[in-house]
Amino acid sequence: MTEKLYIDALAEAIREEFDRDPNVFMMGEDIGIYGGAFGVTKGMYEKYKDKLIETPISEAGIVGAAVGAALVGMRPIVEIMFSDFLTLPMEWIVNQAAKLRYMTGGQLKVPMVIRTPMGSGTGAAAQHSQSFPAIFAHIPGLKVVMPATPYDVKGLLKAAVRDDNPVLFFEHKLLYWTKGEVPEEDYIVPIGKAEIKREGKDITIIAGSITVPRSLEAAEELKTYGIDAEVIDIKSLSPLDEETIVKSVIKTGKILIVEDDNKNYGWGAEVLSKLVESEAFDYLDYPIQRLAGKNVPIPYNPQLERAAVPQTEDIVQKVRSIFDK
Amino acid sequence: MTEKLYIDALAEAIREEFDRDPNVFMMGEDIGIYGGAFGVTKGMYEKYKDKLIETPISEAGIVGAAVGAALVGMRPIVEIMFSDFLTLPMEWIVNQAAKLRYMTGGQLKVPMVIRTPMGSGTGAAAQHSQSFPAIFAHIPGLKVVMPATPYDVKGLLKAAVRDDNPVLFFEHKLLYWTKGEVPEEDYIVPIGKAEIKREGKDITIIAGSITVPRSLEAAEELKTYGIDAEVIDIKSLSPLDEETIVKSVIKTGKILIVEDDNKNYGWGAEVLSKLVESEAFDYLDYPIQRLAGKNVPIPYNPQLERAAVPQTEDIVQKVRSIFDK
Amino acid sequence: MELSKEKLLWMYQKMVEIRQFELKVDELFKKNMIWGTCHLYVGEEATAVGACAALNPDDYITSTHRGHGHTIAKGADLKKMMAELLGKETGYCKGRGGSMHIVDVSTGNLGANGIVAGGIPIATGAALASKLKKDNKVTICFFGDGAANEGVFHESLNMAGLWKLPVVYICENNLYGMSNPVSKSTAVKDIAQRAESYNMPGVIVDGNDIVEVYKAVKEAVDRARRGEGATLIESKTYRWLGHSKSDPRVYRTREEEEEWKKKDPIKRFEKYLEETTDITKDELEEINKKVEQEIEEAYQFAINSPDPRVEDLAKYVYA
Amino acid sequence: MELSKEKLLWMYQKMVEIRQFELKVDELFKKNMIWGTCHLYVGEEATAVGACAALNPDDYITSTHRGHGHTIAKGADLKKMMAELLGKETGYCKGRGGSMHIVDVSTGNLGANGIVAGGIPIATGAALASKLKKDNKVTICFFGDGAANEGVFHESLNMAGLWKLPVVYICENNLYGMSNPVSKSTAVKDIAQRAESYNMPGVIVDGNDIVEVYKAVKEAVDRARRGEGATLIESKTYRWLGHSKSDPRVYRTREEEEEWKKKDPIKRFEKYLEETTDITKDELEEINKKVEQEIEEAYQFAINSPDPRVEDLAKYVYA
Ligand SMILES: Cc1ncc(C[n+]2csc(CCOP(=O)(O)OP(=O)(O)O)c2C)c(N)n1
Ligand SMILES: Cc1ncc(C[n+]2csc(CCOP(=O)(O)OP(=O)(O)O)c2C)c(N)n1
Ligand SMILES: [Mg+2]
Ligand SMILES: [Mg+2]
Repeated sequence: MTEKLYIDALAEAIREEFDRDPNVFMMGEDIGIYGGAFGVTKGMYEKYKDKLIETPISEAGIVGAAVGAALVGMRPIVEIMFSDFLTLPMEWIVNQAAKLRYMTGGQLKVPMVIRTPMGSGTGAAAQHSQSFPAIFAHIPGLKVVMPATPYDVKGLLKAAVRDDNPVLFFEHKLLYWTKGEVPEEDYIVPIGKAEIKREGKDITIIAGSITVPRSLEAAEELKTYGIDAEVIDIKSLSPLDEETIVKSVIKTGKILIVEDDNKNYGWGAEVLSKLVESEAFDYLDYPIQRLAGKNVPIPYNPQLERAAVPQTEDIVQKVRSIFDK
Repeated sequence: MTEKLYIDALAEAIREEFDRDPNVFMMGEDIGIYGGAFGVTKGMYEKYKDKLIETPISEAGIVGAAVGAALVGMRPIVEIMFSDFLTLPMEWIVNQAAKLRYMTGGQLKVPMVIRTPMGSGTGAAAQHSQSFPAIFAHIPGLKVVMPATPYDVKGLLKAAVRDDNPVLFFEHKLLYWTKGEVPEEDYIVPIGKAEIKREGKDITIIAGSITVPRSLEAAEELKTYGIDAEVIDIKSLSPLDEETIVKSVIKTGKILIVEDDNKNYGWGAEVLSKLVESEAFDYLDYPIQRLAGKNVPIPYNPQLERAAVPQTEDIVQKVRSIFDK
Repeated sequence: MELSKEKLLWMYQKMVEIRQFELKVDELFKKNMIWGTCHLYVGEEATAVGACAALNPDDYITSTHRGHGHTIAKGADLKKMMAELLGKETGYCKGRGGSMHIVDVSTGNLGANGIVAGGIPIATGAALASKLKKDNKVTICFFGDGAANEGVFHESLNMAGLWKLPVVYICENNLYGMSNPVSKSTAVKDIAQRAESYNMPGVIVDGNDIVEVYKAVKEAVDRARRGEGATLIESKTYRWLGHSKSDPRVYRTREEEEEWKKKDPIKRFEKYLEETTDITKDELEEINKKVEQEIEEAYQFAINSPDPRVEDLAKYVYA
Repeated sequence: MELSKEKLLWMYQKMVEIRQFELKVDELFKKNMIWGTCHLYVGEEATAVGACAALNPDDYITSTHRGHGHTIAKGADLKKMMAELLGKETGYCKGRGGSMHIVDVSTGNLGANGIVAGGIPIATGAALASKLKKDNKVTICFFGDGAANEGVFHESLNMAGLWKLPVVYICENNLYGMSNPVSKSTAVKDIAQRAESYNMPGVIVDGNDIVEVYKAVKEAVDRARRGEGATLIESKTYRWLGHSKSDPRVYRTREEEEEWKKKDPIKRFEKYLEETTDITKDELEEINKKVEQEIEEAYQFAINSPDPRVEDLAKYVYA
């Protein structure tokens, strides 16, 4: 294992999948010599010229073309520069990629990955800061993941490329420059599995993407208040790993769900609902809590922007309030 | 009051708003002499030629243009032929209409209505049968309604046209030919208000759109099992009327949420979560239940199609199971 | 570009298959035996068949909501098509898709599409794959005049023009998109003119003349296969029936319809065969009979097939 | 189309305002005093100013992610712009929007847009409104070469061509969309050529020649106001700086940049004024000084303005 940046682990996964399977290629804007808006493909152009299809600014056409390529045996990875722009190829994700298998009685399959940076915290304002995983998780036929660590981003990207279904792959921008251990050998992280990132006995914090490191930080701080928090990284919204979260809740009896996205009709609502409907419900000794973003577009001003989504200190405070500490 | 069809009440509302305000007009495909795919504007063309802008098949351009027209003082009503096609103008709904007010610090407003038929039950298969209200309810800046009766469709359409915000207006196809009382005089039904459509004391059924008549039917049948169900029509997902549902739940102690849409990450999850987070939680004497569509694209075959979303008998059965009857 | 007798007879048979299949479907619809809706191809047969005649069996096509014609022309099994329309487990899509979603991968048919212009980027992507894989395949993309105003038309043709993809875009201009005449939907008179915006040839053909369609498409397919890029072909034609079931056709006159029925592509091809080949009336008559029987067999197969099991509702959501 | 001295001086001043404003913003960025990102207009000033000079004050424009130039040309207050960039409550958007969302309704500016091509249908809709209201206004829609490959470009121009809307589409072709040269993004050489697909005139202008820009836009605006419909104008120009902050510009050469800097639209206009009018060097010098001071005042205003209050986070979500 070596320490690597999230962005480097991701780039490695792409290169290794390029090398492994001649049908894997990538499409996107400015992914060639420029290396992509966030630099994920930086330095790849020389070696992988043929694998990097640099496109016009035509998100619908790009994703639609990726669907077509996938139908005839390719395994495209599409980079959408900001996840906010997923509005443009929505049709080709929701009505085509997600449904072609079902509508054709299993005749077709659409193995493709749409990777895209999401989230606020960079001052990019309302049209460049959203987190849309919840929307896509609602659509049958899609898989939705949002890896939080270098290990997971590499393993999940590989799993996504090898999956025979369309996978939406959300990378929080603030994670790109975070570090973590990454093995040298080929591995995958299975789609549909959550993971206990920190064991604890007093409360289960269910987090995803950027709220994972924030929750881990919060958990450290909560120790000083005598609270031993378990932190679960949900990793995959669809399919959702109910088993892991139900087990944890049975152990701790308390839950806080922490979302980076705005609260109303967000993914936390489904996780909460699944828990209420599960056997874990009987083990709860406190009402399930959600901590999520405010129901506002992301503002530009940095103080407002910060206040729009849960920060580490908000998690600490929320958990303390549950324990009256 | 006269008995009217849902579709006629809706058409009346459109005509009356055309007459009331010179800035109100409509855009959409085949809305002229053809009268729209479902016949909502049938017979309007002669009198309202100038108000009915018949467009090319360009959903993104249409909605984007409606946003532009709204910014300079018009009040467009856009008809999107099937709500499934909302994927195409998604950008102009989610990143433009919903956010322009906020992003400009209140300088702009976007008074527009997007009306669209949703839902399964007509054999139109997966790309013409979806119900997307949950997705739009997640987006701050949008309002989302789904009237279930002739009275409500007329009153809510008027409220939507007069609202200064973008309103997504979902009409279930199977409701168009249902009947109900509609007053002669001008009235509005406020956006953001739920309504108890049937009083009861044993359980609260929270329904929306097509599941309202189905729940009412189910409630009648449940009488024969000695169960007195209260039925709430949620009407508006955003803003959500928590007060009305919380009160009802405090009274009955039991809840069943009935959605026509597929379950995972649907609107029922948010309603459930809001209830768990509310004071109603302490009054619950049974875990909250959701009855929703299966997590599948809508199939073509009629038996499969019917099985994909909750029918009246499913509601009856589910409630009976709660009471062990 | 000489057409063999065998090929000519194949073309004739496919046109007749489409015509009779569609008329049968129309009949079943009127008897309420088909669920949902359906867009029939009667009157436009020459375009689908002329175009598919220019392809190899393993070349690709993408189709539209009005897809039965393309599907039959590419070689589909009428039994499985009819079974699909009746929602049966033996249908192409196991009853899950219905008319707007028929796909037949075995004949390179990537499928109908319920979304107007839905197939345009998909075809473009299939062609991109062929270029990347160097598999020497060509894709034909069928779509309507109405579809040419969707944004992806522009985005896709730009990419195809830019990358010289092996794809032939065939715009079936049947004068209307649903109720909307082309003059009210489209700023230019000829959609083929838009080819210039994408640096590809634009060609107009008489869509009711199968030989003309075949020749133009063949040239475009050859060009694509040689690596010289995409072509936009506009095929001027007419749909005889309503847009979908229950269309009272208030947006056009009965006279206009009659005028176009006089230009029946099948009659016209019969005349062509009579005048330029030694194919006899009897041979054609025989084909008509054979097809009639085929259709009846397809219907019997479909009607006697089982429905999918409700327990299997959630099958095929994921691969 | 004679330009009065007053107008010429106004045009000069606006160009200088844009240039100096952008250079100040660049400086503040490098000092980490501006949050987020920013796309600067240096080198393209003649297009925004020449175009807006052809409009009435109550005509509309829509702008882009690279919007400061259009906004200033349409008459915005530099103080409020600078305050917005610093995220202050006194900014145009009360600090909620930042660079990509500056809107100034008081000057008919419907706003910048963070979505490439986002303004194209919006401008089209504003023009549709003008047609419906018969208010005799014209809308100018600015966008880049990259935006001309988005689907809504096609959908919008088709509607504008069809309905003869009072809108002038100005494509600022600065040779690149981010890192992508036009030759690799666009199947045709001249984007103006695409006008033919929409039955409207397509015009190419030297975007660094403000008088040429003005004349072409004026003609198009007059045409639009007469009810004769839309025009597509392609203005060939160049952005001097990186696409956004921290762009190492690996996709183009320093030589190319130097070549274009020689074509500085401001210098060129100075020469024009010198050669064809009696405006003196001193007058221009004075304008430069005045603008310098304006910029400094804008900066002082912005830096001394309060931030929005965090308690007001949820203000302005709904009207
Ligand atoms: C995106 C989208 N918009 C609208 C529709 C509804 N619709 C189905 S077919 C059709 C007309 C299509 O016209 P054209 O492309 O000319 O094909 P034709 O029916 O004439 O063969 C319309 C509007 C749709 N299915 N998809
Ligand atoms: C829909 C969308 N896709 C991609 C981007 C990212 N992006 C911002 S500006 C830009 C390049 C735009 O090029 P052009 O239209 O030529 O304008 P220029 O920057 O050259 O002025 C890109 C790709 C975006 N903001 N919106
Ligand atoms: Mg047509
Ligand atoms: Mg550019």
